[in-house]
Amino acid sequence: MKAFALIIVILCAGLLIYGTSDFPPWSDPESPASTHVSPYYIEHTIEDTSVPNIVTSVLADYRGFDTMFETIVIFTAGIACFFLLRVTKREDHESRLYHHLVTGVTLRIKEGGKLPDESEEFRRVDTEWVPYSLIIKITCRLIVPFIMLFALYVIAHGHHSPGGGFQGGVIIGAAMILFAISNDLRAAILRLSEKMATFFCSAGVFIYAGTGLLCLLLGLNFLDYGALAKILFTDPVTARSHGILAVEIGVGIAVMGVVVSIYYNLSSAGKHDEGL
Amino acid sequence: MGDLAKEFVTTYNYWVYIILMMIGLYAVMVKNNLVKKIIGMNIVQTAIILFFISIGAKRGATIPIIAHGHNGGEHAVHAADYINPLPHVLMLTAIVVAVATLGVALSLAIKIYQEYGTLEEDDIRTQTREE
Amino acid sequence: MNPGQNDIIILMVVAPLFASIIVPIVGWRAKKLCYSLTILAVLISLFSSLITAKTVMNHGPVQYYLGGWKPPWGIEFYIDHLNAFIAVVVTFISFLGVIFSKTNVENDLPNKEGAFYSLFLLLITGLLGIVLTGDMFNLFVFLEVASLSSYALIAMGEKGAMYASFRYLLIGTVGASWYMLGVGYLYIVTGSLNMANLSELLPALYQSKTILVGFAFILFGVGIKMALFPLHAWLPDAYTYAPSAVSAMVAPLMTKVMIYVVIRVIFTVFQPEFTVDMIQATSILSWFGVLAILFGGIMALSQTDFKRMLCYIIVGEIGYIVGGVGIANATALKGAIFHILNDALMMVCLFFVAGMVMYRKKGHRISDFKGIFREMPFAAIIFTVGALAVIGVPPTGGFFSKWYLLLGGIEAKHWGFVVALLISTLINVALFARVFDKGLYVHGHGSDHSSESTDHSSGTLVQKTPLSMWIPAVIVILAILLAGIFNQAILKNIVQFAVPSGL
Amino acid sequence: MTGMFGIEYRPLSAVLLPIIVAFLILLSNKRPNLRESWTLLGSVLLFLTVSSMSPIVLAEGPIQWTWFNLLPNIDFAFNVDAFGLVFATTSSSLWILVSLYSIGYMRSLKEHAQTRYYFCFALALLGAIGIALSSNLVTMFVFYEILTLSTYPLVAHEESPEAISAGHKYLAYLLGGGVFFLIGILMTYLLVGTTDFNAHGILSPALGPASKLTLQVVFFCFLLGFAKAAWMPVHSWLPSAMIAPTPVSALLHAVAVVKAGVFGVIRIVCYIYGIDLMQELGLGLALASIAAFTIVVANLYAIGQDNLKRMLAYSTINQLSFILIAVALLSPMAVAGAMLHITFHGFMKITLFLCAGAITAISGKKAISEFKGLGRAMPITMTAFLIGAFGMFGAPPLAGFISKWHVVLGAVQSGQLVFLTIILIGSILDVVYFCPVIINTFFGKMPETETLKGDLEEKVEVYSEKVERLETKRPIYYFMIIPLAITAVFSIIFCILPNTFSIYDLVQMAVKDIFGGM
Repeated sequence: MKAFALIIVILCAGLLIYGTSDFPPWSDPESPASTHVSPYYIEHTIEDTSVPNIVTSVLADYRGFDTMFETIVIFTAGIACFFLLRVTKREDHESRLYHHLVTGVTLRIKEGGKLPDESEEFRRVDTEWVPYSLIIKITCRLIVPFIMLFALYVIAHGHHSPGGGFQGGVIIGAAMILFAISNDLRAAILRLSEKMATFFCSAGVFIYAGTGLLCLLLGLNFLDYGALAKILFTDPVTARSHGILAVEIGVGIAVMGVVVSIYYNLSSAGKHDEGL
Repeated sequence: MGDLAKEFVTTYNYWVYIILMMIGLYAVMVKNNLVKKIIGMNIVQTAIILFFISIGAKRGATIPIIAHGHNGGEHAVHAADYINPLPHVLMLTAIVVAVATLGVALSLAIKIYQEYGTLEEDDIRTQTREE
Repeated sequence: MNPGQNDIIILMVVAPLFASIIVPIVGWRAKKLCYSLTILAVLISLFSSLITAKTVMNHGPVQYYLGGWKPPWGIEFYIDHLNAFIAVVVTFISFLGVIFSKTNVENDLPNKEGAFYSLFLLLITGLLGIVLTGDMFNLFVFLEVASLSSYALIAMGEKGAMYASFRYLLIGTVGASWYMLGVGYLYIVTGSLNMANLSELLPALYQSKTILVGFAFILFGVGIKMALFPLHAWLPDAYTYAPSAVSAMVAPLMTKVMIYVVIRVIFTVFQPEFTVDMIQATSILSWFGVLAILFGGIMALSQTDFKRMLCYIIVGEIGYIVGGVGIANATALKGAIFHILNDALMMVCLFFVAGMVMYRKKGHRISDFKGIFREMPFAAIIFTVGALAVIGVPPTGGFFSKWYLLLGGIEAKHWGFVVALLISTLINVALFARVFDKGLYVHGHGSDHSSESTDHSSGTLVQKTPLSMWIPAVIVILAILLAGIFNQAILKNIVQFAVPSGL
Repeated sequence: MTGMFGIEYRPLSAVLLPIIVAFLILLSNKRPNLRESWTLLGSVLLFLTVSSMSPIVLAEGPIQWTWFNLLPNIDFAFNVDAFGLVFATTSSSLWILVSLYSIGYMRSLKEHAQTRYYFCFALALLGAIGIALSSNLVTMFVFYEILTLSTYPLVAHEESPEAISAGHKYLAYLLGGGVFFLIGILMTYLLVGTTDFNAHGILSPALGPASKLTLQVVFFCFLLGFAKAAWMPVHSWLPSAMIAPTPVSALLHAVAVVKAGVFGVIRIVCYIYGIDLMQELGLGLALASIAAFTIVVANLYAIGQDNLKRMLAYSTINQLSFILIAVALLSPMAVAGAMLHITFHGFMKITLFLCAGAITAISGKKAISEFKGLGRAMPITMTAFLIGAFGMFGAPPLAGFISKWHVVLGAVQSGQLVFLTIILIGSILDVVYFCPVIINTFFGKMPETETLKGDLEEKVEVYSEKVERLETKRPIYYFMIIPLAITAVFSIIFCILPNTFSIYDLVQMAVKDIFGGM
């Protein structure tokens, strides 16, 4: 098997290297890739969309349809993880740890044992629980809002600097994950429930696709943000810019929701009780 | 031989990505542990991302964000001044796809672990064969 | 053309897309609604595809600029006779598949209806996107949407499905990566991603090694996805263990759509003078088709599981179509394109039967088919029609596509393909005779021959198979027969024009 | 004639009738009496429909009816010509008798799955009628496959391992042949762009572009395609298929299936290749040689058989090749003889099979050596058997005489004395293998233990354990005897009045079309 794999790998590599021999030299300004389609984007981005960040304008406008489905890909992954992992039937065959807040005693409930009532006195803790370092907990709690704020900046400023919906969304998601790691999964779920996360997934994609549909309803092609000019009372170019912002926000929300949802499912193997 | 050397100099970065990709491919095919396979798969995807990004490179050009933002009408924008943005856009998509695939792959790995109690491929194979 | 006129095209993709977003949320409150919403969305898609096909038939190819950007810069949907036809096939089969899925989901995947239908719709969206798009990279994105959802759907099947799906995921991802790599190779020397634009730029570069390698890797990648022998290893496991509703839909469609991509790449993106004359890719492909036919047939013979047998039949059927594409003359290509329809129909039909038997007998081994002609006469009739179509007995559609394939093979003097087709016909007879025997002959030697009474018990059992299973099955057998009887109407109006003009 | 309603729809109704009957049978599977009434009603109606067409055809020429377009230049169409009517009349008339007989046979043996049996039977008839009436090769192919597939469950009816393996063999040979048939059709289509039957052949224009060899190979593809004609060496499905219930063997292996094969060969020889082209390519000689070989070998096989049905199977093979050899002689008289023999042999052979079935159903015997004294026990049956056997030989005043006489004349006409000799030898051998049966039944003495006296009541004593069953079987017994008596009578009538059912006129007309006047 190994030898066979090696042969295949070497053959592929040989073929690929053979193909490189007719490549234009690296970073050649005259190469077809740099001269055929891309100059149009560079030269027209301002007059078409009034967005100086060409990557953003290509991503969200010229090739906005691609990006919409990119969001769908990530949405699919979120739903797929939920579909694969989520345990909907509770199987109470594992022991659990509970913390009695009043006395500070930690109780171990054996498999199948009676669970304490839902009250303020008991709090569930992870079975492989190690006391959290207070420093980490507090620090993380402090920086999470700032991370999120930065993420909003990244989303909103995608027109002018590197950034955009994906990056911003991931940063918000990462902030939630940081919170979940530094506390525990249940704490995170208390703040952003599973349904909420799923709702964010759908809502984000809905904003994107909905913007597209709105353009369609306003009489232009799907995702042709120029149509938004009619309801934004601006010229089509500015409308494009706003359209891009709208879809970036949608992307951000969707990515955030998906990242959090995938984390919830992966870290607890779908049980949503004990995470990392 | 001279040709080969010249070719190497002009296209060596592509060769690097090819080697990287082959490492990933080899891991996917040969490694026994499913997580290692997933890592191999990711290496393949990353290698392709590198490949596309290097297509975008352009000598003497800068990042594709037009300076002096909205005054673009006054300053003529020359395509030669900015690198090719298209591969970057494509690779944003590819990265997202890679992440999505990774997520699904890991979920599957977890489920497989729950089902078979192992992530070693030959153990799984023996278990399936015994049934 | 005024911009609003073709809006109906985009509905084909957008309807299932929106439904897939809404369904998981709706699933929290009203599980029943998911099913209806899904059907509604696919129905809209189906109508949209039919209207589009009609437009294409009347006015020729249709373009739809997404975001209003003209092709080399923006993404377009380019719909000619070929993809209008395939789109109708996809929406039609999906529609049936969705109706069929009801019982399967309710019984086997409780509390996950929302996610299931969402993924199902995403799969349909992805497949339709692949068919409609005119952009090489956009195709990759759609491919990933379709693949990711199919990985998840397949994994929720029986024991063994997880591992099968995992392998599919690895191999499929490598395949998709190779496709993307090939696109990159084309991009680096042309600078374009649009199919129509590429086909204008490429002829000047036909001598380039890069183009050759790019072409090869696109074919490898798509070959993996469509399970062309010898890259088929993932298919049998994945489709055997998948839930019956999923395999009934993924198995007929995924591979067919990938074959569409091959046809596109070989005959539209590249021109026949490159693929057929210069590098002879098609003649190599046709021999792979021959191997696939023979291999699929032989492997199918050795299976004891019905679904797995069907999977190997699919491998063989892919060989038919690829062989037809490889022969690359108008007749064979007509047959190949028409066979995409027929094969999708007959496979969906047989997987429906597998689903029905699974539902009643909790298994899909050939031995589980014992006595189905008595116990499930209805499923037996559907099985018979499906089997006859696979064997290629007139007046089912299967015969006519085979007719064109054979005719094309003889015209091209490709005797290997002709012989393989004929052998595979015989193998198919043997395959289905086995199942047929199990289903029909339950008495055996020495058992009582006074079983006239068992004839009477069949009536009451029919009701047990739920309506949601047998309605699509009836539609599909009617479709198989109609596709055969009205094959000239289909061929003359649409398939004929789908054949690239260079042949 | 246009005033008469629906002449052009009669071919369609002839084809639709069996389908309707088949579904009525399926629907009434819980009520045996109703089910069998459908069968009988359908068969009678079918016969009336078919025979009503012959005066029209004789008076005005073929009735054409196109349904829809199948492929470019190929329609799903029927063309009722004289030759097709010969075959259609034969099969539809015999369906009535065999249906009657089936009721008796199946009920007396209390066979299982009778609904399936009658259903498949109706479908098989659909195949046979369709083959007879179809106007081109593709339409014919459709019905050819229907015939093959619908008879498969009939062959394997017993569901024992042997029966199923016989069924598999049957399928393998016939569908394997079907594949070659398909190649033949494809090649024909490629060469001349049409597959419509034409009394002068359609392939002759292809002689220029295609080499002689191609056309010869295509002919052998067709020949292999008609494995139903059971020429050697593709005959071996036929003896194995004899495991089927006797009515099945009777109709399918004396009439529908094998005659469809022979019918197909004649269609190919006369209507696709045409007499002139056959002569030019030397294919007549080749076909005749194959047939001659088959006649000799099949006769030798038949002599060695002890199982009556197997012997009849070899006799069928022999007679089929007799028809083939007659066609291969390519002379008007011989072709006329071949066409006549399709009908006449059908009636005679079915008599023999029905007798064999009656013997088995009533006495439980299958081997010829056990038949001693049966002649006195079952006089009607054995007399009918005698008639059939002599008809095979071609003795006057039996139907076989007429057809054999034509063929012999034809052989003389075309000067093929070698084949004439073989035909004669074959006929003589026919007597040889029937001798043991005749001697055993009429001159042999029944073994001491069994004293059948020819009366049904006394038979009851012998099979005392079956008393009750036989009591109820009495009317059923007549269901079996009457059909075989009728066919035996017809075997005689056909000699005296060859134009019964206008068969002779139809044959004359067909031959006139092919040869352009005798």
